[in-house]
Amino acid sequence: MNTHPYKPNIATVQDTWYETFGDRCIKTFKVVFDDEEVRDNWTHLPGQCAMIGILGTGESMISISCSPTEGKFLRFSVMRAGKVTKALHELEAGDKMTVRGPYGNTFPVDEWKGKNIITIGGGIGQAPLRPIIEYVRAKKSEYGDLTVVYGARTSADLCFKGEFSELAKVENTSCRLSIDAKEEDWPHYVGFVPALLMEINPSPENTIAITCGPPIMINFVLQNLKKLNFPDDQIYTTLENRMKCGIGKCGRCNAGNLYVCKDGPVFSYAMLKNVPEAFA
Amino acid sequence: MLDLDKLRALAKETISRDDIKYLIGWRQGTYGFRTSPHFVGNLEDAEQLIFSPLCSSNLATYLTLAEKRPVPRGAQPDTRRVAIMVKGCDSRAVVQQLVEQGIKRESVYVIGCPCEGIIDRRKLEEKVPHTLERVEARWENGKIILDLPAGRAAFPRDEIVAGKCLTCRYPNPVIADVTVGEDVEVRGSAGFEDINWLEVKNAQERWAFWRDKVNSCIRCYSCRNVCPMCYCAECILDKLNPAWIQRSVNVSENTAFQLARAFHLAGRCIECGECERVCPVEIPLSHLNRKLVKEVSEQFAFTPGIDPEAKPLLAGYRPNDREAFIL
Amino acid sequence: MSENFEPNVVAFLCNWCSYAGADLAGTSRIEYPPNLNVIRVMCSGRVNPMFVVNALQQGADGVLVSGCHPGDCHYMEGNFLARRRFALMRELLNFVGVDERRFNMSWVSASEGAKWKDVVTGVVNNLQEAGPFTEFPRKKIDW
Amino acid sequence: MKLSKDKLADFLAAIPGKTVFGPQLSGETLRFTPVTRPGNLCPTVNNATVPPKSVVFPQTETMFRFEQGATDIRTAEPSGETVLFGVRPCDARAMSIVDNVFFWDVDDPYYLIRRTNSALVGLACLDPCVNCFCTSMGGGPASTEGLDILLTDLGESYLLEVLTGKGEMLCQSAEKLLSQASSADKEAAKMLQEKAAAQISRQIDPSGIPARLPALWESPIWEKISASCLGCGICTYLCPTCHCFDMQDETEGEESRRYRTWDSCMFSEYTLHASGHNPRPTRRERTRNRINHKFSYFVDKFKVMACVGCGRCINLCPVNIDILDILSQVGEQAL
Repeated sequence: MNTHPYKPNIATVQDTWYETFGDRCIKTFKVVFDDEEVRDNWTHLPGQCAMIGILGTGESMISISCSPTEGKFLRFSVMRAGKVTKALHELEAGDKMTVRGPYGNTFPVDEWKGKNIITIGGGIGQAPLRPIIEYVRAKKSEYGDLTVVYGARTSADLCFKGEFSELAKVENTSCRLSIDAKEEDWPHYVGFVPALLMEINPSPENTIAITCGPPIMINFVLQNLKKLNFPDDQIYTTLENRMKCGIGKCGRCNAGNLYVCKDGPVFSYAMLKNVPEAFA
Repeated sequence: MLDLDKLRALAKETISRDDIKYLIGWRQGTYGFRTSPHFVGNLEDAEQLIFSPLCSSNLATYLTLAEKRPVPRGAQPDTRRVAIMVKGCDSRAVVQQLVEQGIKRESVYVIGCPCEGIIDRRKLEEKVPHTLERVEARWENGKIILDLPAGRAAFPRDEIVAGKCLTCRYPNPVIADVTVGEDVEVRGSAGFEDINWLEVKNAQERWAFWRDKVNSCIRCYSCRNVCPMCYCAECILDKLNPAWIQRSVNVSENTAFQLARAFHLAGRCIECGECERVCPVEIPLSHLNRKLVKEVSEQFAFTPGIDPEAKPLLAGYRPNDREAFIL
Repeated sequence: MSENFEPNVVAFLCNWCSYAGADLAGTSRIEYPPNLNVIRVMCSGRVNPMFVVNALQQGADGVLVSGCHPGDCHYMEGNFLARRRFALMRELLNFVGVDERRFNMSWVSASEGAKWKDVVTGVVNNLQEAGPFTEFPRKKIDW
Repeated sequence: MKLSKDKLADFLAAIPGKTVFGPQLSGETLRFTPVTRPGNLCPTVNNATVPPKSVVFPQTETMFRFEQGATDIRTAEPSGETVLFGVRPCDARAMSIVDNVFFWDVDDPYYLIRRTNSALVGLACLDPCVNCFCTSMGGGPASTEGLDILLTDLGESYLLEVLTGKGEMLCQSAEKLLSQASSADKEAAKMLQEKAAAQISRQIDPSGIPARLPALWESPIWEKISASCLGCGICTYLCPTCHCFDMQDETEGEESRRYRTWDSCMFSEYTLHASGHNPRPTRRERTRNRINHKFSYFVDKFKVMACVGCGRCINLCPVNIDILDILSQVGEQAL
């Protein structure tokens, strides 16, 4: 068993597919650890991240976009942006990548039992939200209503497109999708996510709101959640920053006195509102 | 001798103008022989302005270093000029930036300061160690006068000025909208005595010399950052893909780094010597630049940073350029 | 250096002249030393001086940059620009103590198969004398 | 105990199986490098330009090796024991401060091995530099924190104070070279140490700084302080308490490695996201982060300030950005 904090585990890509296309396309990887012992001992919860990479190229911190309830594999949805993610996008089924982790804290899923959950995502920001959606869905009886609000610039930019119609069929679950500008044959909302949130007008009563997306969207969603009278400790978000070590040593991921890799990535707004660099 | 009151009056007049954003000059540092770049935004700031043999920084760096924050929607960009105090060598940096269109002539207001030589802090601290009290200095009759805590002391200029000043051919600013003080005599030698001794050694000896120096480089990049001519938006040293130079610190990468840095200044280096002054591990970086200055001058009869109308050396050619080295 | 030292030479050849010249040498069955690793570039003006430094770092014992004769550049002035650049780079390398035999530049046209042979033979012979490049290759760094 | 200076070489030679690092000229400046000839040691002049952190936390350190295309990862555990000779008390204290980072939550395996396998022989600082302010930061020219042995230069000999078990082990192997120190020797050393402490003229009371910094987050002082900053890495690379690093992969032929190398929060790439977004876009944010990290965040996390007052950043900053000046501005600013 590998206990070395910097030594990655080798994993094999089982399946890949594109979520979106274009210059900054998003590709999803389904991976399985090569070492059976690692596979069996791996435990993660929604919200956590892992350092994934390619030997000889480097590593990137990517949120795990599947729930442990889905099976003994991991899923990562990666946007093609920098050196490592560009190299990752070259990988196909059967190729090797490295994974170490899981890193960071988790959504407090036990605390939330019995509560309604509303997730508000934008663009690639849906990736860290997907595991909590799947987790709640798998344990539906333990949680209240689940509302998924998700938007992107165009319908082509939506991730996990195929999953929402199935999801909407689950009892006490609703899915609201949005795109920024009108498109033909688009049956859902047209406009920005914060506005859609106001239209849905969720009650803060016994409800947890989780948001993730581009900084500008997060800012407006937070403002709107405050308008909807959500208390600070019922609002959650996940942060991201550049990371290298993942274990609170290399120093770069701090927002104020918090290390995003150790103290985060999941934070309640109650915790973040006094952290100066949180939304920088 | 420079009249500080006149300088400060000029500064006040300058920053009061509507077309000036701020003025970059020097002020006394926090201790000893230090001075610091000084950004004069109001009349009060102008009172701290100085110009003395201790004003080592080449302020032209700040013309390209200032980050451009996004202009808020609806707001007009601030197109006012930046006023900048320049010594002879610094003025050449301004000219070279103009040549390369790194800055526009209408965006700077140049205050020329003829200079008789800048103190090399390391040389002075060897003679006068442990000086905490702030010291003022001035040029007087070919000497440099220092008001030391122990009393006034006069040093022969050539003993304590930086190496670059001993070979300086342009002590008077080559570009200026206004000049402070009188023009001074050119005293620097036109030769390359500072590097000739190294050139005459054989290749093994030269490498032994450089290996030792380059080995101690800690890659803090202060030589690059302080250089008024290093203003690329993205430097090849920072590029990771492709990684021209690995981030690992060893003789191989350090040598590649120093060769890249020096070569990127070929035909551009204006010999302000800032790279060498700031190097925390005292690598004689000027030697590399001076070697290229020498070659540029001998092979192409070119001196950068003199003529704002000139063309960048390596962006042009003459059909009859020397090519004896080509097989 | 020993007689049998076979230097590793990285050659940047311009597509229009020198590469064709080397090709002609080959098709004309002119024999020349096989020590070259040829990298075809569109123009000698495309060769960044950092290519030379990088080649030395990565294990080359010498570098050859070859382009069209002055005036014959496919892009009018690429080789003129390269000439200035490498005139300086050569001096800089030499100044830090890299043997001047390690950096070579030549003009070889598409019809000069024989000249190509002479250039390569000269470069390789010189490098055999100079020996392996030991100053700053990455290989020497103890990881 | 006492060690005669002419027996120093024998003392160092008597340390069995350990590599001795000491301040020696490397190029033009002092840094801690393996001592091959004790005559090359320069322990009495100013402090080394590069702090001894470079021995336990090398600027470039291989983490593991692998072959291109293979999946076999061979970690590169550091081996061998070291003795750091001539460490200044400020730098020794800095190491115990950095320990906090590398040993919180998960131990950093590389640092752990190097740190456990090294003994620190300190040398009291009898002629402090102009910019030393160790006494303000909780240390002093003869502070023993983090040291295993403290030497005090008595002219012809060193007074040797053994501070830890590790220090005792070192002395055992050289027992014959040591003599008993008289009470006069101890008295003399104490006098010299006190004189040195009194010689430190730069002072500040930093106790209020951590509480003031959050309130000054949006203060215009950061704009002013950072205006002249060049964004180079001198202040952080040469700081004995700065510990940030970058991890990169490198390939030479078939062989590859992942290594770590010092990084600096003053570089713009440090926080640059792959998307192009930078949470600290200008030198203002980066300077503010550096000061906040040392005097606020670090205190929040580890209850100690990440500054020992060695004065290197003041001495070597190209544009005279003076950390004491910043702290006094922070202290004086109206909240």
